[in-house]
This record gives sequence, C-alpha cells and structure tokens, in this order.
Amino acid sequence: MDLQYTPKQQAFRAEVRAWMAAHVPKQRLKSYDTAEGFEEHRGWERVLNSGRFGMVTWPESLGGRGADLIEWLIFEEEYYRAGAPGRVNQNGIFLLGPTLMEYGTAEQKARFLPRMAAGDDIWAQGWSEPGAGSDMAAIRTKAIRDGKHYVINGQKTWSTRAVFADWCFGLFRTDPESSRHHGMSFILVPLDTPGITRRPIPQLDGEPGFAELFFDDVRVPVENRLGDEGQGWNIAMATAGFERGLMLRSPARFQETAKRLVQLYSRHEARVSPGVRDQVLKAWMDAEAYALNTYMTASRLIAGGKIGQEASLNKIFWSELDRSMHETALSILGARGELLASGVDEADDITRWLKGFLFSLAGPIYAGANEIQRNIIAERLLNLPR
Amino acid sequence: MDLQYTPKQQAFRAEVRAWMAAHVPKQRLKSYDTAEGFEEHRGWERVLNSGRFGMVTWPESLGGRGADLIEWLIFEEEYYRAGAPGRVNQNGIFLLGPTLMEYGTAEQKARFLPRMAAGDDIWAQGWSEPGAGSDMAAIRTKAIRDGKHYVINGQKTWSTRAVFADWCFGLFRTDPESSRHHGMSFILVPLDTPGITRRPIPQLDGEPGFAELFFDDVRVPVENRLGDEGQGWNIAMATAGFERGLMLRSPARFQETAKRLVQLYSRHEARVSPGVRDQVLKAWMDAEAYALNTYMTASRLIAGGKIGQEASLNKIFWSELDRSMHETALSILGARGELLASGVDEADDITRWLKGFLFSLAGPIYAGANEIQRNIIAERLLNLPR
Amino acid sequence: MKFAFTEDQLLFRDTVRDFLAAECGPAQVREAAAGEGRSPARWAKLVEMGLTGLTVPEDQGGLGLSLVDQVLIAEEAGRAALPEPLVDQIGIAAPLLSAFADRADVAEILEGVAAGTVKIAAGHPLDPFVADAGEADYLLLGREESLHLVPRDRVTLTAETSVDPLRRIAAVDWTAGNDTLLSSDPAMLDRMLDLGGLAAAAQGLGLAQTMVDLAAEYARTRQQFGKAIGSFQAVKHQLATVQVAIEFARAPVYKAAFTLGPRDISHARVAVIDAAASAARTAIQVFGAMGYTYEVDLHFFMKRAWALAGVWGDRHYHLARLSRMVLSDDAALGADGTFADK
Amino acid sequence: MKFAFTEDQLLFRDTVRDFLAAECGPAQVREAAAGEGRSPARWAKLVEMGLTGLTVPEDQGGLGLSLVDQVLIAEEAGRAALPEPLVDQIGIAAPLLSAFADRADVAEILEGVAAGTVKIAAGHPLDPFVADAGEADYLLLGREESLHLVPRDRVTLTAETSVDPLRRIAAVDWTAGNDTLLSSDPAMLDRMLDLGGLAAAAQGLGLAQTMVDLAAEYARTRQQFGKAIGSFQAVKHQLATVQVAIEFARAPVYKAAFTLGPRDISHARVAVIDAAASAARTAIQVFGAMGYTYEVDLHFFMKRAWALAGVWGDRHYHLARLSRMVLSDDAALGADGTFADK
Repeated sequence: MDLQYTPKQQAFRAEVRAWMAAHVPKQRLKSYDTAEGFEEHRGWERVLNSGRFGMVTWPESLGGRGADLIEWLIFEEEYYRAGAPGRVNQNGIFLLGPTLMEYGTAEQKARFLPRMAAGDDIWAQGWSEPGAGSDMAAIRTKAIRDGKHYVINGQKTWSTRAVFADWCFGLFRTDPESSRHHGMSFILVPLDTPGITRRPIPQLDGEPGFAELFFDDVRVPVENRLGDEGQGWNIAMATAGFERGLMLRSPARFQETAKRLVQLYSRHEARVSPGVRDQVLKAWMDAEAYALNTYMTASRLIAGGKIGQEASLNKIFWSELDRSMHETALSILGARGELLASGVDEADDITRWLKGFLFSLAGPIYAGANEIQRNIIAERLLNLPR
Repeated sequence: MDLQYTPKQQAFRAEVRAWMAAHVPKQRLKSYDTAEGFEEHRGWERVLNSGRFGMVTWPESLGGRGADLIEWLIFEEEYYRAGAPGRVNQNGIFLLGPTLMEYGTAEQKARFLPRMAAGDDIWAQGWSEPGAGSDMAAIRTKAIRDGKHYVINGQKTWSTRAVFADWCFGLFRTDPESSRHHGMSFILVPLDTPGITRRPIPQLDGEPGFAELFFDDVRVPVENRLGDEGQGWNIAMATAGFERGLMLRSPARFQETAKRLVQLYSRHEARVSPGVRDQVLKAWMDAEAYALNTYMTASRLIAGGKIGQEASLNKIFWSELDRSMHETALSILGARGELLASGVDEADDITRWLKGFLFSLAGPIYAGANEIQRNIIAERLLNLPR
Repeated sequence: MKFAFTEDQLLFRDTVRDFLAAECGPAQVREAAAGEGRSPARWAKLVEMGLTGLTVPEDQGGLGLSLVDQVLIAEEAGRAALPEPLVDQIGIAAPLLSAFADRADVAEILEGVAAGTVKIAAGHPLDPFVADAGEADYLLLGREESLHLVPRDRVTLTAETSVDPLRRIAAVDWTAGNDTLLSSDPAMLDRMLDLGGLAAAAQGLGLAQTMVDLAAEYARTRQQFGKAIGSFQAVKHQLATVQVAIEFARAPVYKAAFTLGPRDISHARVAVIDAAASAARTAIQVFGAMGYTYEVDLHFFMKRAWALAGVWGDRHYHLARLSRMVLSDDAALGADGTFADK
Repeated sequence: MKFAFTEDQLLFRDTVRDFLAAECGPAQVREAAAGEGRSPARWAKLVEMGLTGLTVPEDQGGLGLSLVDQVLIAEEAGRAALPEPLVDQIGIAAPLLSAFADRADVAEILEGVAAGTVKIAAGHPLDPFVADAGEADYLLLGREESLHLVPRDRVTLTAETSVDPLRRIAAVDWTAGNDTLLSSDPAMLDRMLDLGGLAAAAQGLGLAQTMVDLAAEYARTRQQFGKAIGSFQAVKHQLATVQVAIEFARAPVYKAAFTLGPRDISHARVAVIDAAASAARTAIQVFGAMGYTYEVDLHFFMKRAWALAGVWGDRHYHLARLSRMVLSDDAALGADGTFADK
C-alpha cells in the first residue's frame, strides 16, 4: 500500500490542471439537451481532443494517451475541479468505448474510437423499450438478417442523447424465434439511416434529455454488429457493468458536489437546523469513501484484477449519495430552493442545485434501477436464492 | 372536533393520579421474567384490581368500570406517568380479553375475565411454532376431538410469559386433514395440565421471556374452545388485530420514553452531535403523533366505527419509533451505554435504556413482523397485487 | 374530548373531492400548465360552491366556517394540485382579515373575497417571494413587526420562475405607509405565518397521498419480469413506508387546525414536509424512467410539494421553533401536555 | 499510488481467518461466554503464530509489522468476535510502546508482549472504563496531557457488567506518579485514541460482515410461506443495503491504517459505527424471533459491535473532530485533498 502520488502522476496532474485552466470555457455552455447546446458541447469535445484529452486511457493510436486508471482518476479530478463542461459523448466514451475495446474487431476500433474521441460521432444508447425497462431481456425490437444487412423494426425508448446524437448502439433481437436473453445481438446504428424517427421526450425540467426511436425497415450493414450474432446479451451486460462501474461516475464529480455543499452550508450555517451539519459531514465522508473505493478498484484492475459485482454496490452508493447531497442543498436553500431559473443570489447557484437535484432523481433509476442492483448483490454476493 | 377533556374525564384523571401516587410501588419490581418477579407482578395486578383498575374498560360485572376508550387512554397516561410496573398479564387483558368479549360465551366471560382482571390467571400466548412464525397458517400442532375433550399433540414456541403463566391460549389444528388457515380452532389451555412440558428460552439479556411448550396427549375440555370448531383462524386474526391495534401499545408508553429522552438529551446536549437535537425532536413529534392518531381512532370507535388496516400502520410506527428512541438514547450515552447492570450514574438510568433497547428490537419482529405489516398495507390499503 | 370531524364536515369534503376530481383532474392540471395557468371557469365554479367564502364571516357574505372546516378543503386542493389560489384566500387571507372586519374597507374586501371578485396574496417577511401576487387586488405583507394590507398598484413585482410550472411567484418591492397599516400587533404576523404553515401542511398531506396513489396505480398495471411491478415486495414496502408517514402526519395537521398553536403547527409542518418528500422520492422511483418525464402526471404533484416545503417557514424554522418549546425547561412534556397547547 | 494490500498481507490474513474459523467459531465463543471468558489455550496458539508480536519491533522479538498489516488481523478478530484481547495488544499497546523501546524497562515489556507473557490494557481519559484491566500486567493510561504506564498493582478496579458477556470492563482508580510517566507529549494521548479508534473500526468491519453472513445463511435455509425467506425481496434488499454500507466503510479503514491521520480515523470510525449498527438492526430482523434469543449466535456479534461503538471516542466525538477539520475555512476539500492527510 502506498497512498502517495508518484512524481510522474504529479506531473500529469499539473499538466491537466494547466491545460484546463487555459481551455475550459469561462461561460457555462448551454444544456446539451438543446440543439445549440449540443453543438457547443461537441465543440468542447473537439477542444479536448486537440489536447489529446478526449479519452486519456485509450492507446495513442486511437486518440488517447495510454494512461492507466490512476491517471484517469487524476484527469477526472482535475476536470471537475476546473468546472469543465459535461461530456455530451458519455454514452460513447464511457460505455461503448470500453465495450469496443473488449469486443470490437481491429477494424471496428479504428473506425469508431478516434471519431468518438474527437467528438465527430456523438453516441446515444438504445437499450430500453416500452415493455423492457428494468427487465431488459424483454426486448422485442427485431433486426432480421437480409444478405449483408440487418433490417430493424420496432421501438426503443429512454434513449439518452438520442434527440441530437449521430449514432446509437443497442440490443436487438436477431433471432425472431428467441426469447429472454437469447438470440439478441449488439448493433451500431447511424441515426440518419432512412426509416428512423426520433420523438424527443421532455424530462422533468422540460428539456428533451432522451427520445423514443422508431425503426421502420431500417437497414444496417452486418459489419456494424459487435461480437457474434446472438452474443448481444453478454456484451450488453459488460456494457452495463461499465455503466454502473468505474468510469461513468467518476468520484471527482461527487467530491466536487460535496465540496460545494460544504461551502453552501458554511454560508448558511446560522439559519439551518443543527442536524444539517451531520448531513453535510456524511456527504463529505461518503464522497471520500466513494473515491477511496474507486482507487482500490483501480489499483486492483491495474494489477490484473477484473471488475465484478462491486459495480452494483457502486451504482447504489453514488446514486443515493448524489440524491441525498442535492436534497440537503435544497433543504439549506429553503424557500429560495424552488427557483428553476433566476439571476437572484448567484453565490448559491440555486438553479444549478435544483437542476442537479432533478437529475439526481434519475440516478437510482437508470443504468439498472437500484432495486435490480440490490437483487444482484443479494443473489450474487450474498448467495440468497432467486 | 373538541380537543378538550370534559370535567368527568378530568375528574377520572385526578382519581387515577391520586390512586397511583398512593399505590405504585416505590421500588422497581424484579423482572417478571424471573420466578420471583413474576409473583411480585401478580401481586401488583391484585393491588390494581383492589382499586378496580385491573381493566377499566370492562363492564363492572366483569371486574371493570365500563370506561370508554378516551378514559382508557387517560388511565394509561396516568399509569405510565406514575411509573407503574409492566402488566405481566398483558397477553390476557389486552389480547385474550377483547377476544373473549367478542367471541366468548357468557359462561366463558364470567369464568375467565374476572380472574384475569384480578391477576388470578396470568396468560401466555401460544401462536408460533418452529415452522410457523410470520407464516402462522403453517401451524401443525393438533387438537383432536375425543368425546368431551381435545387431545393436543405438538409444539409451540416463542410463547410469551409461558415460563411462569397459569394458562395459555392458542391456535390448534382440530381438523387433521386441513391445511393453511382452514380447520383450526382457538383453545384455552391450563398450563398445569398433565402432558405439558415448558422449556424456557433465554432472551438477548439472558432472561427467559418466552418458552417452548411441548404437548404430549394433553387433554383439554371442549368447553375451553372459543367460538366454533374450525373458526380459529378468524378469531386469531381478530386477536392479532388487538395486538397490533389500540390497546397493547398505548401511546402513553412512548410519550413517557420520549419525555425521558428529552431529559437525557438536555443533560448531555453539550457533548453530543448537534444532529441529536433533531433526532430527539423527531422522537417527541412521533410519540405525539402516535397519541393523536390513537385519540382519533378512539373517537371513531366510540362513534361506532370499526378498527381496520390501521392496526398495521400502528404496528410499524410504534415499533420503529421505540427502537429509534432507544438507539438515540444509547448514542447519547456513548461509552457508558454498554452497561447492562451497574450502580453508576443512576441519573441517566443507563441499564433501563439498554434493556429497553434490547426489548425494542423485538418490536418490529413480534405481533407479525413489520415486513408482513408492510405487505398488508400494500395489498389491502393500496390495492397492490399479491 | 372528541377528535373527529362531523358528518357534515366530511360530507362537504367529499363534495369538494368529487368536484375537483371532475374539474381538476391531472389532465386539466396539465392543460393549465400548458396554457394560462389559471382557469377562470373553474374559479367561478369554486365561487359558486361557496368555497371562496368558506372562512369569511357570515356578515360579509361568507359561510363563517372555521379552520377545522378549511383544513379538509386545503387537503383536497393539495390532492388535486389545484392551480388556483383558493387555499391562500380561505386559509390565510380571510381568517387574518376577519379580525379587522369592523373596518368598513376591510369588510368590503372580505365581501369581495367571498364573492370571488377580490383576490389577496399573502407574503411573510421570512419568505423571499409572494405567490399569485400578479393577479391579486391586495397583498397582505409584513414589515418589521406590522401587518399591512397593500393595494396591488402600490407594489413592484419581479417575477421569478418556480420549479412548479403552476406556481407564480414574484419578489415584491413596496413601501409601507400609515394608509397600508392593518395592525402593529406582532402577533398578527406570527398568525399569518402559522396560517400559511397550516395551509401548506394540509395541501402537503393531499399531495403526498396523490403521489402514493399515482404510484400504486402505475404499479398495478406496469409489467416487468412477467408480472405487475406492484407485486414486488420492494415496491410494496417502499410505498407502505410512505403511507405510514402520511398517516402519522394527518392527526397533527388536524389538531393544529383546531388549536392553531405554534407548537402544533410546527409539528404538523415538519411531519408533512418529511412525508411529502418521502412520497415524491418513492413515487418517482416506482415510476422509473416514466416518472422522470414531463409526460407523466406525477411531476406536477412532486413540484408543488417541493415548492411548498420551503414557504411559510421552512423545515429549519419550524424545527427551531419546536425546539424552543419542547426542549425548554418548563415544556409540558409527556401525555398530559398533549392537549395543553390551545 | 497503490491502494492495495500485498499478496503476503492477504495470505497472512487468510491464515488468521482459517485459524479463527477453526479455533474461534461461534460455538467456541459461546463456550467462552458460558465459562471463563478467555481461553489460555487459544492465546497460546495466537502467540505461537506470532500474532502477539505482530507490531512489536524485531529487536524486541516481534515481527515489526505496520498498522496496515495489523488492520487486516483486527478485522478478522472482529469477524470471529475473538474474546482474547489480541487487538488491544497489537493495535494499541505495542505501537504506542514501540516509540519508547529505547527505555530498557519498556523494551523488556515489549518482549513480553511479543512472547504473549505480558498483557497491557489501555484506557483513554475519554472513556469511563478500561477493558481487560483485570488480567493485565500493565495499564497504559492518560492523565491530563500525559501518558502513563502503570503496573497493575498500582490501580484499583471496580468491575462493571457490559452488555457484551465477553467484554470485561472496569473503572480504574489510580494515582499518577513520576515513576509511571511515559510521555508528557499530549500528541501521545491523541495517538492512543487514534489507535484505539482504528482498532475498533477494523473489528467493527469484521463484526458487521459476520452479522450479514449469519443472517444470509439463516435466510437461505429458514422457510416461511413455502420458501426460503432469503428469496423475499424485503430480506434481500435489507441485507444488500447493509452490504453497501460495509463496502464503503472498508476503504476508509484501510486508508486510516496507512495514514493514521485523525481526519481519516474519525471518518473510518463513524462509517463503521453506522455500518455495524445497521448490520445488527438488519440481522436481528432477518432472524426474527430466533435472533432475539440467547440461543442463536448472532447476539455475540451484535453486542460486541454495540460496545465498540462507544469506546475510543464515540460517534459524537469523531463527528466533532471531523467537523473541525472538514468545515474549517482552510480545509483541503475536493479530490486533491483526499490523499493530503498523511
């Protein structure tokens, strides 16, 4: 055990910090759930890529820096510290990216990853269907082989970023006779293919963060399939593991929120209940614990370990921590907390807390509802019967 | 709505208060889970009965005062205020008593209730069996008709007070071919009948609060059956309703605990976390809410209403409140809270808090585990599917 | 001692519930949010039912009923997420103004309130914004220790955007004058806060129950893993836990409506804030991704509950007040203090 | 930066786990509680494995290992609810005394500790009682700002009864003298508290995991309503929630063992107190009435966890200390402060 950064790691941190200070936009970008904001964020992805910061863990040949996971964590810490914009391409770089690394052919990696790192292709995900939310094995949308193409018919929903994205990846039933988790394949679909209709779904805050996708005889080349035909479920489970796992919810995000919460509390300590102190300390501790846990996981993975069921533990922990931190913040803000948009009181950044709160409510739901995660922990870690 | 006591109610309160001040033992009695303490508590029941306070809601002819439920609440408030001993006969007066009132024949009422009020018969309950805890319909102990007797064979467990009690009531399978909640009868059994063996079960604190009862060809007269043969399940459900419902957990008990918690907190405010204030206030509020809710229920029942699923709401609320209050108290006591028996620091009454904590842990378990109560609420109040 | 509503009170409550179910169902709330926000037609019907005059003295054309009558109506308004400011009129403005009904101008205003032609917004100095100030004829406002009745044209409003699309809030800039002064008894300002707190608590009860009901309804029909999600214990137990919290917030609200005591109002307020927050947290979890959309009705109720959690003294304010009363050396603790706070 | 134990550390941990599974299973713990409370035979085997000398310097016959090595062993001791005071020796006494190993008398005592022939009890002024003082040869005690090493015959003990039948606690009456003084550096007293807190936290982790494991084992076999209760979501989700709390208390404990920083130790302490309390509350609920009996093993672990929650600075003490460090104006918040507390 050695809990000190190496000189190389310190130098990397310094490099990222300096670069971010020079490049992070001074003005907050518009929401990437608007057409204009989406392109602003794509622009930021290009800026990142210009500094070879698109996805530092990828090999240099694919647009990265070959950074290890500790360096990745350092990068993320500096990213959030700098208040850099959200990653509009998170579905790509954090979910599809690792999946491609593991299951993609050399051709597929070269075709998709550099464009992903550059922000040229922004990705949406196509998991859920109206009848298949937490129960993903109930997917019915079909992709039927027709020569060198699959012909897709059906409907996806809750497709994050799909309103404006260029591509989507998802799970489709390639064997029409199959049921549950058999007979599905993992396919990448350009969203400008004829036959695709997108219907934006407004979120709680009114912005279209996700969309329904309707597929009507949509033809996709066979080489867009990832892995073998029928292997889709296993690949999707790996992707879902990434989603719940290490990269998508890097601890720095929650540590930054905890820090803002401490500062908010310090400004309002005198008027709030004494019990808030303990809530704020708990938030700080939990954000730290999440970071420490991630450093342990990263150290284990670097030493050759595999990620396991801890992904489910992580998912529950960060999502409930995030919600709880935002609830505490709104409670501190009191009657001012209802402000969805306002110039008032910018010191407290009320609107950011409120929107963050609304977003945090999705945490325990998406990427496998926490109820499902608790089932997984009980059945796979504690060996309780199904 | 009129939230003021009538002069008659005030006079009754004054009478109870004066009587309790004159009669409540100055020294705490020994635990009724010891042989000696059991008889001390039986003696206290006799003293209560001498003042016609054995069970004030019963008709005068059966040893009571014909008091209504509001007067009952007032009685309980004064009882706890005076720090009077626990009711060793609670299985009798709070559970079997109301059941007899509803399902007993005139002969049975006259035979059992006055002796119950006088403390001459102390009752144990015989619900659970090794294979039938939360799942009471899995009861297997048989009571087979043989002329004017039932012959009982089998085993009961977690039989509260059964180590020293005189009688037990319980549910027995009178139709040996039956299953689940059919074919059972509600039978009253003198515990000195030949063929009964009692095995005390030590509780967390080492004292035998309950026992296993082994029945080996135990003959009980048919007139000891309550209600019709085969009607046992319905009667037991009514009894369980009383157990979860109004009388067994009178609000005064929790209000008294909340009061002691406030006082404990006030003495130690300076050294405990500020958040404890909010926990103490919550305890006080919840104890008040439980009392107010009970007054509403009592007013409704007096006006001719029936108790319904709120019994399940009550059971969850008081049991989790009780546990939480004791957890807070132990947290306030810090390192001194581990004292199971000591003369140290009598102002804080540490041992009482610790033993009360251990007892409170049983609350969410007995009288139908809270998991079962939540099922009932979901299925019967919120109409969720089974 | 009788802790129960009369048959008449419950019957009137049922009438209002039926009316709102017909005239202010979730579809109509959605319609209001997409359009003007307020329905003059529905307001006219509320007036016709006598609701706007519920707590206005009979001499001023009202029904002269008490806050115990009002609390059940406020609960129903919450249950329906009624967009119109009925509760502020009958739960705050009318009861406050009734104390000054011997003033001719106030009496006239009260008549207008009962008739539904005059609207009054109310704002306590603790709160940064006033709801429905824009279309009010008068504002009841506090300054230092005094209560003022201020004509609309004497204030400057800066509109703000609430998370609740149906709440219209504004910061109010105004100058107090002798001609606006209603009372310099500081108790009147406290009374305004208490009435506001009671109104928010009663609405919160109704909102919380609707959130649970909507979630239960969804859970009965939504299928996953081959069965209705409501058959999963995880869903059942979460909803049952919220229902327990709601049930045990109910009696404190009703008691507070009877006593109007500050201890009781703060208790009711905190209990409902917590129950409603828990209802929202749980209901959206049961709805899953559906609950995160604007297309499902749930969010109207969540947002109203969140907004009402902060106004008329937030959780911290009421806990602090309760603390002064419960943790003081001479507090009437224990059961015999329960009905002493009148 | 490498946040991982070495293969050797994990191997040694596994050896100790296997040893305790064989020599200190629940049946043996029960036996100890019914009898003398301590097993000289088991102690001899612990000595033989070198455990009593784990953190004693090599010059004094120990293994000279660090608190990072020790923390895994303390966790195992907790997992087994080991009755003998191994953790106090190697987690508190030996590390403290090692700083004074240049004193001949201390060196000799350390040799005895390593050899298992000398036992030392430790008590901080914050705590009212000292554990295992009765059979200790020396007591490490604090008075004002000084640390003293006091021979057993210089103290008067008043035994008290702990909820944990295997804990032997006593109030200690003693007189400080120049001859008992070990250090008048106040930092040494703080160090004792921190070492005690770390030891309690590590044991708490193990205790919590055992409670979950026992409950899960019971839930796999106990049948109700025709199936194993562990197949009910209510049981699954309660246990999963505890497992999450345990997992996220783990890394803070390990980090604290590395840094020995007060912020880290207080964090670890609070996280484990909460996780263990939640484990106890949940495990007894899963066991139902069985868990409420003395006949099921669970209670030994619950009681140890409850007792350890209060000592070496209770939850309030550690939250207050954390508060001074996290909420101060110059606190190193945010991710770049995480590894700054060395």
